[in-house]
Amino acid sequence: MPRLTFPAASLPHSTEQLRSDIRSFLEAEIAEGTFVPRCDTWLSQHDPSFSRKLGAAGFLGLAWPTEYGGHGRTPLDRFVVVEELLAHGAPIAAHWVSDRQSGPSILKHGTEQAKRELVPKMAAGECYFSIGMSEPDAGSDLAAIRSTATKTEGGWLLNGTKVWTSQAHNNHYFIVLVRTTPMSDGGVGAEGAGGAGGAKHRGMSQFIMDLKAPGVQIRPIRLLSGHHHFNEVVMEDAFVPEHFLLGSEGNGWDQVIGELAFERSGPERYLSTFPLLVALIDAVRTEHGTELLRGPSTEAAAAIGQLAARLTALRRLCISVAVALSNGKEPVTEAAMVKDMGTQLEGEIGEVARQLVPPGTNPIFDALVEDAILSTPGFTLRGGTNEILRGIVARHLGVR
Amino acid sequence: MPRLTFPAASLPHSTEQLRSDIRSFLEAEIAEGTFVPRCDTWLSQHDPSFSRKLGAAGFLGLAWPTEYGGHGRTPLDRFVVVEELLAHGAPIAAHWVSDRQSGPSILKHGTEQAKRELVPKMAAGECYFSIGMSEPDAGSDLAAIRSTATKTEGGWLLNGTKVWTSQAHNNHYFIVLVRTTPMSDGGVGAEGAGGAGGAKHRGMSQFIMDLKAPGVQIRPIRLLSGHHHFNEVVMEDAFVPEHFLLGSEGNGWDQVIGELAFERSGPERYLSTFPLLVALIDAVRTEHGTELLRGPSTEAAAAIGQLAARLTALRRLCISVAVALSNGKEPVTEAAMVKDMGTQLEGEIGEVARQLVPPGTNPIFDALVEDAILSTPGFTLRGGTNEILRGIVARHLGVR
Amino acid sequence: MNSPTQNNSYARVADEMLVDTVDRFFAEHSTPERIHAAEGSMDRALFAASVEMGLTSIGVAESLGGSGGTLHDAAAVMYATGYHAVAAPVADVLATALIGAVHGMSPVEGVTVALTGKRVPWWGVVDRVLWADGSAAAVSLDVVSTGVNYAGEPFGVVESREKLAFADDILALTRAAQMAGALQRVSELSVQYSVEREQFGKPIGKQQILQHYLAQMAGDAAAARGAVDNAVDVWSVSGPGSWFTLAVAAAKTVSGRMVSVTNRNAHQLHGAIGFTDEHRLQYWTRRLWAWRDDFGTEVHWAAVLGRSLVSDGGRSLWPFVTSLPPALDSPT
Amino acid sequence: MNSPTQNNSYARVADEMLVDTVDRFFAEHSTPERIHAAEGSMDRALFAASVEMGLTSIGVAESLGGSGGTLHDAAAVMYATGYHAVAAPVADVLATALIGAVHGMSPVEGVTVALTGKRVPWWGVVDRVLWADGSAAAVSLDVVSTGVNYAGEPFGVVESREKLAFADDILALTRAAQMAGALQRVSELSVQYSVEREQFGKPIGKQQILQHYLAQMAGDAAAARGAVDNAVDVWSVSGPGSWFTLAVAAAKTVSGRMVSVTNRNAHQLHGAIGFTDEHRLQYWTRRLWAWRDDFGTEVHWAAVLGRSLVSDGGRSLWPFVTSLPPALDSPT
Repeated sequence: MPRLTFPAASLPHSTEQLRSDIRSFLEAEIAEGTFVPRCDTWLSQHDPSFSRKLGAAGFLGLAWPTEYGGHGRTPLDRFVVVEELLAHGAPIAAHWVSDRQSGPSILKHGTEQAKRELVPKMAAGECYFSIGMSEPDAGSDLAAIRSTATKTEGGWLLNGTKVWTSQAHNNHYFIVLVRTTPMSDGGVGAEGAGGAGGAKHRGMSQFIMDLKAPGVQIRPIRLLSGHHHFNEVVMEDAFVPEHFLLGSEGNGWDQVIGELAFERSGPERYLSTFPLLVALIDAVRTEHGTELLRGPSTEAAAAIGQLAARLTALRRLCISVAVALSNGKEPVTEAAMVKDMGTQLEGEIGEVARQLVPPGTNPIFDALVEDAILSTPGFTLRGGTNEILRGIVARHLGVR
Repeated sequence: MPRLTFPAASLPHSTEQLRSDIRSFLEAEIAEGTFVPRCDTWLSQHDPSFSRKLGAAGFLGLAWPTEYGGHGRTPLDRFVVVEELLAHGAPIAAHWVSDRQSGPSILKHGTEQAKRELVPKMAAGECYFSIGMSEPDAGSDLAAIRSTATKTEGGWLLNGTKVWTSQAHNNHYFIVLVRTTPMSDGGVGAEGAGGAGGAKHRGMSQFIMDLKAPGVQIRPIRLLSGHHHFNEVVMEDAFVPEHFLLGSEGNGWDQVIGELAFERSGPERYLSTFPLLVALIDAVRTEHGTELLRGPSTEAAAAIGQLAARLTALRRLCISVAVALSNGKEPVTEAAMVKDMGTQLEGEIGEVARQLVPPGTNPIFDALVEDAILSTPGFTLRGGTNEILRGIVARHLGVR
Repeated sequence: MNSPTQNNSYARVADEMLVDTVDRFFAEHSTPERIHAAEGSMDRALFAASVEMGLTSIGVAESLGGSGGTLHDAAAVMYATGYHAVAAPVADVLATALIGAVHGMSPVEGVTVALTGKRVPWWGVVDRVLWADGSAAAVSLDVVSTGVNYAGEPFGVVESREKLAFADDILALTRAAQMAGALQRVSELSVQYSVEREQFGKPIGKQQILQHYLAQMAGDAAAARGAVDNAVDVWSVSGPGSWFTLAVAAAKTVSGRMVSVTNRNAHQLHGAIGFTDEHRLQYWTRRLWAWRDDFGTEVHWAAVLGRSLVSDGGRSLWPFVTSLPPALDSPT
Repeated sequence: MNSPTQNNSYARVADEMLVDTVDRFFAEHSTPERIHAAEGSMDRALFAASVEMGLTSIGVAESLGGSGGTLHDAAAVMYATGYHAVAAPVADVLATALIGAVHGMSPVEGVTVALTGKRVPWWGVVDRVLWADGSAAAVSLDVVSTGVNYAGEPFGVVESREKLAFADDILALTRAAQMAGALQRVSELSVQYSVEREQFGKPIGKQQILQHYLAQMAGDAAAARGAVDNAVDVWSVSGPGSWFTLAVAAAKTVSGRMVSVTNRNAHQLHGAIGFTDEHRLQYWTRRLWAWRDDFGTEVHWAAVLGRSLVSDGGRSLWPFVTSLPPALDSPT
């Protein structure tokens, strides 16, 4: 019978000094007032000066080769730094995508020129990337994208519209997935939108596109919270030089799919509201005190305890996936499962918080709660909806 | 846009004296020790002497004509009596089915001889009925039943197996749905099991079968709780006299479907564990006292309060359905919705109870909790699974 | 607004013509564009027109200077402000008029709100405050801070003051009624989107899991409405009092509890587009998040009800449950 | 059972051969028929054979008279008793041996259980009791009452007595491990049934809503296992102590919380047949209901953890979370 497989795994002792270093760094920054811990900072808190500080302190590009400005450490070292950054609610949106996936992608698929030109700046926290995948009307069906690249002298001309491009208005580049062979070629039309075959996936390529290039227009997509993280990016004959083709022409789909397990399994899938849980514990402590008779009720203490307990269980599974990935395995189903459970948990924290500490008790706490609640719908949509994730698990279990 | 429609409705003042009467009756019986309030008594607590007492006191067959031993009152009068019986956890399984549906069914479809012979004894709480619908392998797909009736001198010979027949081992009769025209006739075979048409539903008839008749064998189906309420009933050339054909030959399916809204909308769909909620309140009271500082925590009080609040909301919807039914309407979707929400609520009560009062605190309370938890899986299966009910609602909303 | 029935009369449904009129009025004026434009403040034109129609004093006897009509009429207006996401304090001012009426006071002109604690909704647009001593003076409160709620509606925080009796109950019921309306609307928007939106070649509503979300939303909206109607029935039968308080507790609890699941599933079903400020869904979901917090959360009110039951013992539960809805002379 | 690793050694996984052997052993002997026959008592033959194999003292050093092996081996045995619904106190007696070993005591023969409070599991078949003073005398307790739990396993209620240190923790962890095993099995039984059972002409597993139930069950079982393994890691790294207690609290909380949804969805998916005593599903679901109550409910243990965090303040949360699982010399 097919099962989920989460081999027993822990982080190596070799990460502990690094954890201690980044933790001290963050505590010092908080003490100095560089930032106030917030929720969901990997999407929302874009702070180039903080990213540069991290880069200067050697906390970015950890697993990248030293010859490109990286630190030659392991993906698990990066895991430790990332979870510390998330847990402390640090403003990390600027370098987030470049550090998580664009850097590794360029190192893996990029031309030597692209690597030399970009990666050292990314590791320094000076060069930021966005993701150019989704398109209007394509929704969850990525195979339906319509943007194109056509050859021109010395490079490519890109046309089309990308949506949900986070921080495009603040970042330098995005890696954009487009068609280099039109959709109608090669008999694809015959299979149509409902076709089950992989034909629609052929003929896609990835490019590194300068977001400031002529022909690139960026328009905000504001969220219901009023926040502006996401953008629509319209490309009209926007030029990409030849050396910014990422990987082989036509291989874009496979490159993108390969990134997904990495994208889904990270600690950002259960730590988005962690700073609120920390604040909740302090708020309950302030309200009820800690003495036995005046302490929180059994029910209130249990509400906090169960969240903490589930976090520890999820973290173990998340580490198991991270170790598997770093060993070259592809735990796609397990990554989907962790993301499903993790995003539900991080959404629950906001609900528990407002139930235990009535709104109006503490304005600063209220603001954290509101931010969490307004952000929560995004947790279970971004990076594959939870319905899709459960479908992936069901398929693995053999019922779909 | 299609909506659920629950017109504003209350019970009439005319029911209030009756409520007061049955409540006094029940309180006196509890005081005398006739019964101890239990959960899920309409399925599990078969007590002929109590049913006869109720009959003698005029609380059964309330809405039936006086000429057949009934009391000529309204279905809403019956609603009041039934909810009082359920809320007080009285042992009502003996007469439950006869009072809820067999009596009305016989009065509507039965021969005069059947009415004269059976209904007065049913109203007196002396004659008990079971339901003979489900069959092995038919599951939720009632159209797949295989039992048959064939004509013989003076009546019919029935063959086949019925399952989930509650209290058949204790009751006198069951109303059984069988095929009077074989499944293969009339081109049904062509449509097959997957056919969408109504052909499979044709040729069914209902009979009143004496459960003590020769050729009827009753075997227990024990539940995981160890309880024996359900049975398998095997009929081998079991004879039913002509006058116990219920309704017209071939009309059985329509008759059965007509009963469903009645079966699904009653207060037994949210009150099965009500006696436990009463006990929970007392247990919390005993444990925490009532003084402000020693009283239950906000969270514990809220856990109780939200159950009570939802009960009041559900009761209103349930009354709305009951009033609509008594006005001759067929609120099939609304009845399904109430049953879905009600059965979830009655299942939650057991969980909340064990969370607020730790097991081991009070053995009598523990026994009530255990009974509720072991019974709970049945709540959302019997009378149409909640998945089927939500499908009914979705169809009504136009998405299915 | 000459309803034949009197305030606190024994009517159990709102006037059909009124319901229809209000529905059409808000449908016309409370458009996504105007809701959007009112963020951070209010739709002054819509408020003025509502006052003009008499909506802000429905259920207050004409002898007191109100519009007449029943409490069920008033609740129907509140429900409609939720169903249409009205970006103006129509329900709050109406509630304040009803609170005043309980104490024999006539409605006051303008945006007049009753004090119930530290947080004053609509602070930025409030003209007058209804005081515990019965006076309704122009605003002269010291504001500790101001802000906007989840829905972008302004509020102010003031030093806590003495409240008018039943102000809490009536305002909590008001929010419960608004939530019931909004829950119904979110349910309907979700059904509509599920029918219209196609993915992988078929309407998303064909997915069984989304069908279950939709069924649950529809049921939860109906339950919220039922709990509100129970409380309005009690108010109308016996006036404010401890029975009313517990019925309000049930109403605010039920409505408030439904918000988390309905909002979650509605947003899940709408996908990324419903998470943007350009989609109308959020005019309702954000109001639901705001309203469940106003005038006591669902936890607060559930605890009020729970404490009362624990204090009175298990035997008090069934009489409470069967007191809702109160019996009627003949079924409607 | 000559495992090369020692008790409390720094091993993070159970011996593969042991796991495989135990799995095949229980699969052969813990059959539905024998589970059924043992109701109200125990499967004596299975218990005797388990003792014979040394399963009831795994993780206790050979120098103390145990079977040797690691704590991870011991936890694997506990997990297997849950996965196979073993109708005998193998896990309880093993836990008692481990509790004794913490206090330097050798395992005692027969069914020996440690006192941890009022309720003594397996009362009807207990030979000896491990006392707080370290002695393990034949049973001579005054029994207040006896009964059977959800799973039909006997228990007795005694006057509360002094406990051995860490008995609570080790027994709670034992139940958590058993629950993790049972949750996994319920998940697998549900997948199997969903593939095999047809309704309306296709396997019920084709229904999206049931697919979601199955995905959730699989994930919950994995999370329960993860929380248990975290606690076993801590035990093995640092022995019993306050860190261990909190890790156990997390494990019993996570496992216990999963029971309600897994049992509900498994029964829902199996339909009426799974609700009968003839279907094997209930051998696991009833044990899950029993085990989540034993040695402290998930609410009790969550409150233990929550109180500790509140007492130490919000800053204590992250160090606690990152202490689980403890770091390792090299990743496995």
